[in-house]
Amino acid sequence: MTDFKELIKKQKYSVFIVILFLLFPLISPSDYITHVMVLIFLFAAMATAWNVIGGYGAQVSWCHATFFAIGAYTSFLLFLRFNISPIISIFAAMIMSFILAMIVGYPSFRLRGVYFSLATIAFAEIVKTLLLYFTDFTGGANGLMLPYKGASLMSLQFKTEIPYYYISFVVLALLIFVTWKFEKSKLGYFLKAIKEDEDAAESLGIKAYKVKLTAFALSAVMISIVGPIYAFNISYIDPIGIGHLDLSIKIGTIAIIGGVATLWGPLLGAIIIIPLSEITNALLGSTRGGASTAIYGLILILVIIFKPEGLISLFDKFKGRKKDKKLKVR
Amino acid sequence: MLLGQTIINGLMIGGVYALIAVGLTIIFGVMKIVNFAQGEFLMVGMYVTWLLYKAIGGSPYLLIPPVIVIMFIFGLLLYKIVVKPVVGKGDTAYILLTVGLSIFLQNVVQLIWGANYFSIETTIKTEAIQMGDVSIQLPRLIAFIGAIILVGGLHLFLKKTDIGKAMRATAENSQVASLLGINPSRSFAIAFAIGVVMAGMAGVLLTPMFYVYPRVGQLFGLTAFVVVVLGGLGNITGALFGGLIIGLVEAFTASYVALDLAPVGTFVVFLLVLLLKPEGIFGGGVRKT
Amino acid sequence: GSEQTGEEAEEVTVVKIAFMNPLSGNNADAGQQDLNAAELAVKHINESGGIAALNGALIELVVTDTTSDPTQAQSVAQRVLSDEDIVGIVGTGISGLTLPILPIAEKNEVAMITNSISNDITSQGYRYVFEPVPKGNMFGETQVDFLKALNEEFNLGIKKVAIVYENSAYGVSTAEGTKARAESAGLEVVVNQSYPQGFTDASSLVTTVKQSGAQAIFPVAYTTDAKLIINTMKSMDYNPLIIGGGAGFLWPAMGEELGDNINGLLSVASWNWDSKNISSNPELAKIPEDYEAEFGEFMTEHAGPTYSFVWMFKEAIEKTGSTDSVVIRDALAEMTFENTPAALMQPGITQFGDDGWNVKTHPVMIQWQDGKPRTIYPVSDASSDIIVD
Amino acid sequence: MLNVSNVHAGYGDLKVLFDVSIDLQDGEVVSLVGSNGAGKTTLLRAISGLIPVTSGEITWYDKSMTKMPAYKIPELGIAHIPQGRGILSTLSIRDNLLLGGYIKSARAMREERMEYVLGLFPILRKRINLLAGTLSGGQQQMLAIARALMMNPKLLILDEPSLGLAPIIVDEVFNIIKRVSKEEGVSILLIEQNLLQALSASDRGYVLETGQIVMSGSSDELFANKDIKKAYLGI
Amino acid sequence: MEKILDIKNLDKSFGGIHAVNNVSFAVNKGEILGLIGPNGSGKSTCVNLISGVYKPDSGEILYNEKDIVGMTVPDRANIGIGRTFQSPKPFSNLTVFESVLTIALLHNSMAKAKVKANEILELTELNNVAEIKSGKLPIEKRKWLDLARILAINPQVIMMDEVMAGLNPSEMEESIKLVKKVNKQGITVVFIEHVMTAVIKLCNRVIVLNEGTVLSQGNAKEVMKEEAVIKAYLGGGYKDA
Ligand SMILES: Nc1ncnc2c1ncn2[C@@H]1O[C@H](COP(=O)(O)OP(=O)(O)OP(=O)(O)O)[C@@H](O)[C@H]1O
Ligand SMILES: Nc1ncnc2c1ncn2[C@@H]1O[C@H](COP(=O)(O)OP(=O)(O)OP(=O)(O)O)[C@@H](O)[C@H]1O
Ligand SMILES: [Mg+2]
Ligand SMILES: [Mg+2]
Repeated sequence: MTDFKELIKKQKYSVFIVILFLLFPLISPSDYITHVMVLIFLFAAMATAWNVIGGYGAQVSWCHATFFAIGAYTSFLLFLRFNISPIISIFAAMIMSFILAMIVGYPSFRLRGVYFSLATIAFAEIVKTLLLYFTDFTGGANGLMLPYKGASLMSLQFKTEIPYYYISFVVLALLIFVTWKFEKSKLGYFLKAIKEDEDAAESLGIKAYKVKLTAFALSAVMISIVGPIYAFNISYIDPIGIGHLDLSIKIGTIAIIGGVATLWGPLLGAIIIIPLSEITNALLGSTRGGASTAIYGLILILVIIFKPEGLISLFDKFKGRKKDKKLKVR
Repeated sequence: MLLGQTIINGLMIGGVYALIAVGLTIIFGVMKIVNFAQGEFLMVGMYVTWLLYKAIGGSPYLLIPPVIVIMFIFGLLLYKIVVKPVVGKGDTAYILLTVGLSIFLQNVVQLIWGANYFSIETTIKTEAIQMGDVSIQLPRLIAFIGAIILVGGLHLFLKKTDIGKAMRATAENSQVASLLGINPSRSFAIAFAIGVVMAGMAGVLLTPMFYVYPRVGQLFGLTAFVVVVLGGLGNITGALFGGLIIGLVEAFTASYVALDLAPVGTFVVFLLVLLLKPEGIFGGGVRKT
Repeated sequence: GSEQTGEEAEEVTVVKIAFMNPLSGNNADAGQQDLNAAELAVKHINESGGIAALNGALIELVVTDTTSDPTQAQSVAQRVLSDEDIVGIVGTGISGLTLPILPIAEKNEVAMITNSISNDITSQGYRYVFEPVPKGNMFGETQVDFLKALNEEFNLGIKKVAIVYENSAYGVSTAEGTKARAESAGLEVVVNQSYPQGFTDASSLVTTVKQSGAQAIFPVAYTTDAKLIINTMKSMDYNPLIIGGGAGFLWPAMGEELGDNINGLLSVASWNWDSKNISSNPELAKIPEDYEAEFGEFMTEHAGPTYSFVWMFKEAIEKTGSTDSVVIRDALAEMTFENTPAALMQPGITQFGDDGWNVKTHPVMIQWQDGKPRTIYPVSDASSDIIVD
Repeated sequence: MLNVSNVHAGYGDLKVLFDVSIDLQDGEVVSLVGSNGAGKTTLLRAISGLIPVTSGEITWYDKSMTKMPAYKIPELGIAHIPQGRGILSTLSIRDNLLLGGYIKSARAMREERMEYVLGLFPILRKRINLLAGTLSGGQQQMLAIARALMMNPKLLILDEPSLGLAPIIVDEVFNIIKRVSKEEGVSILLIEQNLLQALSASDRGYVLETGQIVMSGSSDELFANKDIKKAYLGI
Repeated sequence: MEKILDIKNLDKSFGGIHAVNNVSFAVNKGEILGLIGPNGSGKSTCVNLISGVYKPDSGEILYNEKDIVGMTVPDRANIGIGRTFQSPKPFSNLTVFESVLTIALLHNSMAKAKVKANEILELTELNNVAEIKSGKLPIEKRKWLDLARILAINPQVIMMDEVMAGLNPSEMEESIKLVKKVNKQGITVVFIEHVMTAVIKLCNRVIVLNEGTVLSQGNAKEVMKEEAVIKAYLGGGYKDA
C-alpha cells in the first residue's frame, strides 16, 4: 500500500517536472535563457547516447563528436545541395552513422579497455582530417553556413528559440526512452555482464564482440540524431568546431559528472555543466582571458575528487536518508 | 635526396614524439592513468624553461638540472593535491581529473602570462648539420639524442634499480606491493613525478623549436597517445621506437602522399597496429586465466 | 547634437557596445590584441568628452569571451544581445566564430563590425554585418602584384613560385587568391600545398618546396607554423624570397623570435600601423604610439581595425544622435569615414557597399625594418622604402 | 610477540570481525581455522594493515602496530602471503624474489637468501628469468612462499597455502613450513582448510566463526574436540 | 559408450613451455570424469583449449563428433560446453538473480528466462541470496553462482576447474552433493581437482596429466594406487586414500 502511494507521489513529481519543462518557454525571461535550455537538452541527449556504450558498457568512446558531426554534415549537405529537409535527412544521418560505427567498431572492439578508447581517438582524427581535406565537398576549414531563409519546420529554421526548445526536448525524451528500453533489453543485460567480466560472459555464450558492436552502433545512431538539430540551430558547422576531440570529451565529461550507467545522470550532468560554462563565462569572461575556463577546469577536478561516482549519487544519499528517517520514526 | 631527407625528417621528429610519449607511458604503466594532461605538463615545462632562461640566460640546454628539480617538485605536489585523492576511484575518474587538469593548467598559464607567444633567442634554433644534400636541424638532433638518453636511462632505472622494480610491482598490484614493504603511494608519487619530469625535459628540448604559449601542449597530445599505444602501453623503450615509427610514417605520408594527410597516415598505421598487434609492436603477453 | 526633444524620458549616460572576441582557447592571442585596442578606443573617446550628441554620454564596452568554440560564441552572443541597450558589436576576428554569431546579430537587429577576412561573411545576405577589412582573396592579389613590381624594378627574374598555406578558413581563402593571380600573371606555381594547422614539423614541407626550385614562396601561416617554416628554411639553407601571407609573419612574437634576422622579411597585411593615411596625419599617428606605449608592442593588424570600429559606432551615434541599433546600422551603411580615427583603414577612407564590405580598402605590403613592420607597397600607402640586400 | 586484542574490523559498512583476540609467541606455529567467510583472511589483513582496525589493539613485542600503514609492517619482520598468492605476474621470477628482499633489513643478504629459497624450490631456479605470470597455479604458490622467505621474517603469515596445490606439493609445502619454523625459528600464523594438516603442523589453534573466536587451545585439544571433528572433518 | 568430447593429439606451447603435449582422451556422455595431475601439468590449459580461450597448435577436439577447433568461445558455450574458472568471476554489480537471468536470456524470452533463472537458483540453493550483489557473496557461494550461470546455458558438459579449492570438509560435502545433482540432470562433468577425497567421491574415471602428457587413466581408486601417479602427483600422504 505504502509502495503504491509512494509511486504516485513519485509520478506526481515527474509529471510536475515535465509540465514545468513544457511551460518553461512561456515564462522564460529571454531567448538566451531558452537557448541555454536548448543546449542543455542537446548536450544531455548527446551524453545520454554516449552513456549507452561509455557508461553501461564502460567502453569509453572519444569519437562521439564524430558521429554527431556526421549527423550534422549529412543533414547540412543534403539540405544545401539538394534541398532535402533535415527531418528526412536525419534518417540518412542515422544510416551513415550506423555504417561508420560498424567500420570503427569492427577493428577496435577486438581490443579491450583503453585500446578501444584510443582507437576511437584515431578514428575521430581521421574523419576530422578528411572533412578538412575534401574542401570542395565539405567546405573544408571554412565550414558550412546555413543562410536564414525564414521560419519553417521542414528546414528547421525559426525566428525564436522556442520551437528548438520543444524539438530538442522531444529528442532528449526520445533518447532517454530508448536508453530506458535498452537498460531492460537483452542487449542491456548482456552489455552489463560484459562490463563486469568479459571472460566470464564469453565463456557463458555472450558474444561480447557483437554485443559491444551493436551497443556502439546504437549509441552512434542515437547521437547522430542530435547532430542535425544542433547544426540547424547554430546554422554553422565546421570540422574543428564539431568534429574535435574536445567536443567528445565534453560529451563524456557531462555523462561522467552526472553519473555513468544511470538513466538520469547525463541529464543531470548537462544541467550542471552547460549553465556552469555559461555562468563562468558571463561572470569572468570579460576579465583577463582564461579565468572562466580555468574555473571550469577547477570545478571538474573538484567534482571528481569529491564525487567520483557522479553527482547523481547525491540523490541516492538523499533517498537513503529519507528512508532512514522514516525507519527511525517507526 | 628526398628519400634521405625524409628519413632524417621522420627520425628527428620521431625523437620529439618519443620524448613526450615516454612520460605518458610511465604514468600509464605504473598508475594506469590515461593522462590527458601530459601535453600541459610539457607546456608547463616550456614555461619553466622560458622563465629560467629569462632570469639566467645562457644555453637552454644548461637549464636541464634546475628544470628537473622544479618539475619533480611540481609533479609531487600535483600528485599529493589532486591525484592522490582520486587513486583507486576508477578509470573514468582519472579521465575527468586529467581533462580538468589540462583545462585548468592551460588557462591558469594564460591568466598569468597571457595568450602571447614567447621564444628564447638562441642561435642554435636555425643551425643545421649538412650531410651532402641532407640537412639535420641541430635542435632536433639534440632532442633526438636527448630522447634516446632519457628513454635508455629510464628503462635501466625501472629494470635494474629497486625503486624501479618497486614501481613496477606497485603498478601490478599495490596491495601485494605493500605486503613486501613497498609504499605504494610513494611509488605512484615517483612515477607521476617522473612522468612530469619527462615532460619537463621535453619542454627544455622543444623550447628552441616551438613558441612557448598556453596551448603548445595540444600540438603533441594526440600523437603521444598514438606513440604510446604503438610501443605498448607502459613500455618505455616501446615509446622510443613508437615515436620513431610515427615520425617516419608522418614524414613519408607528407613527402609521398599528401602533406595534409600526414595525420591520417599516422592514425591509419595506429589502427592497423591495434588490429594486428594490439599489445603494441613491442608488447609481450601474460597468461590470461 | 541635433534633435533634442525635451520629452525624452531619460537621458542616456552610457552607450553600450559589445565586444566579442576569443579571450581563451586557440585564438586568444588575437582576441587579446583586439581587446587592448577596443579598450584604448573607449578610453580615448571617453577622455575626450564622450559622445557629444548625447550630452557627453560615455561608451561602455561590454566585454565577452566568445572562447574559440563556435557553439559557445553563439550562446555568448545570445546572452549579450538579450541586453536591449547594446547598440553595436565589435568583433570577431575569427571567421569561424563570426559566422555563427551573424544570425543572432541579424535576429536582434544589432550591427556587427568584424575584422574577419573570410569571403563568406558578406556573401550571406546579412544586413547587420560590416567588414571594413580587405577580403581574403585580395591578399594574394596584392602579393603577386608586389612580386611583379619587384621583378620589374630590381630585375629579379622570379618565375617559379610556391604557395604553402595552413588548412584553415583564413589560409584557404588567401591561397586561392594568390594562386589565381599568380597564374594570370604568368608565374609558374610549382608548389601549391596546404598543411595541417598546428603541425609539428615543417621539414617535409620545406623539403618539397626546396626540391621544386621555387624562387619565391608565399607562406600563409599562423604564429607557430610560421616560426617552424621560417626556421626550417633557414636551417635547410634554403633562402628564396619570402612573401608572407600576413598573420604569423606580422606577429610581434615573430620579431622577438628572429631578433635582427627579422629585418627584411616581407608580408602582406590587412592593415599596418604606419600606412601613409596614418603616418601623414599627426592626430592619427598618435594612436599607434599610444597603443605601443600602453601595451609594449606595436599596434597589430588585429588591433588597428578594431580600434577604428569603436570609433565608427561613435561617429554613427554622433551623426544620428540615436541609440537605436537599427538607426545606427542604417547610418553605418550610408556614412563615409574619412580623416578620423574611424578611418584608420588604408587608404584613409572607409565606405560600405551593399553587402557591408568596405569598397575602398585593399591590403598593403610590409617589410620588417628595425624590428617593426613598415608599409612599403602600394606606393600610395607606403611610408618607407623597400630595402634590398 | 604478536598480540591482537579485542579487534573489530570490516569493509566499509560491512563489519566482519567482532572483538577478536589472539596471541602468538616466539617460534610458535599457530593455525586459524573456520568456515568460509568466517573472517580469517580479514583478520590477517587487519594484522598486516591492509584494512583499518575500527577498534581494538594489535601489538608487536608490546609496541602498538594498530595504526601502522601496511608497507611498514614487513620491516617489523612480518611476511604475509595473501590468499590467492599475490605474485607479480608482469615481473620475472627473479625480480619477484628480489622484491621479497626489498625491505632495508633484508637487502644486505639478498643473494644468500636467494640461494637458500631456490634450494627449497628448484623449479623456480629453472624458470628464474621468465615472467611469474607464466607459472601454473601451484608453481605460483611456491614462488609466493619463496618470496616471503626472502624477507627473512620473524613471523610468516600464510593464508591457505595449500589452495590449488597437488597433494604431493601440499606435502612439500607443509614440510617446508615445518622446516622453516624449525631451522630458522620463524613463527607461523597459518590459515588452512585442511584441518588435519593444519593442526598436525601447528602447536596451537584458534577457531573463528562469523567473526568471533569460538574456541582455542593446543592442537591436540582441538583435534580431540567432538564439535570440531563434526564441523570440519565431517565425522 | 557414447563420447561427448573426444580429444585427439592436442598440442599447445607457450613460448618454450610445452603445456599440452600430444594429449588424447575422451569424455563419455553422462559421466563425471576427473582430470588430475600436478601443478602445471596442463589441466587448465586443456580446459582453455576445449572452451576456446586458446587455439591449439595442433590436434582435434570433437564435440558430439564435430570438430570445434575453429569455433569462438561464445559459440562453444552456446552449443553446450560450459566451464568454470579457477578463481570465480562474478558479475559483481549484478545481483545473483540478474546474473543468472542474463545468461538465461541468451536462449529464452524475458518471461521464460525469469522462470528459468528462478528454477536454477532453487536447484543451486541460491534463492535466499537472489537479490544480493554477486560481488558481495562469500567464496563458496560465488563458486555456486558460477555453476548456476552455466546451468542457464543448457550445458551438455561442464568443465569445473578446482571448484572445491578453499572449502572446508563440510562445505565440500555440500558442493559434492550439488555436483552430483547437476550430473543427475544428464550433464556430463569434467572435474579438475587437487582434493582427492572429492575426486574419489565423485569420479567414476580419472585421467592423470603430467608435464602435458597423459600419465594414466582409468578407475579413480585404481589409478591412485599406481606407482607413477603416486610419485608424480600424490606423494606419500595419499597411499592409504
Ligand atoms: N598463457 C600462458 N603463458 C605462458 N605459459 C603458460 C600459459 N598458460 C599456461 N602456461 C604454462 O603451461 C603449463 C600448464 O599450465 P596449466 O595452467 O594448464 O596447469 P594446471 O595443470 O592447471 O596447474 P594447476 O593445478 O597449478 O592449476 C604451466 O607450466 C604454465 O606455466
Ligand atoms: N574486499 C572485501 N570487501 C567486502 N567484503 C569482503 C571483502 N573481503 C571479504 N569480504 C567479506 O568478509 C567476510 C569474511 O571474509 P574473509 O575473506 O575474511 O573470510 P575467510 O574466513 O578468509 O573465508 P575463506 O575461507 O573463504 O577465505 C565475508 O562475508 C566476505 O564476503
Ligand atoms: Mg580466506
Ligand atoms: Mg589450473
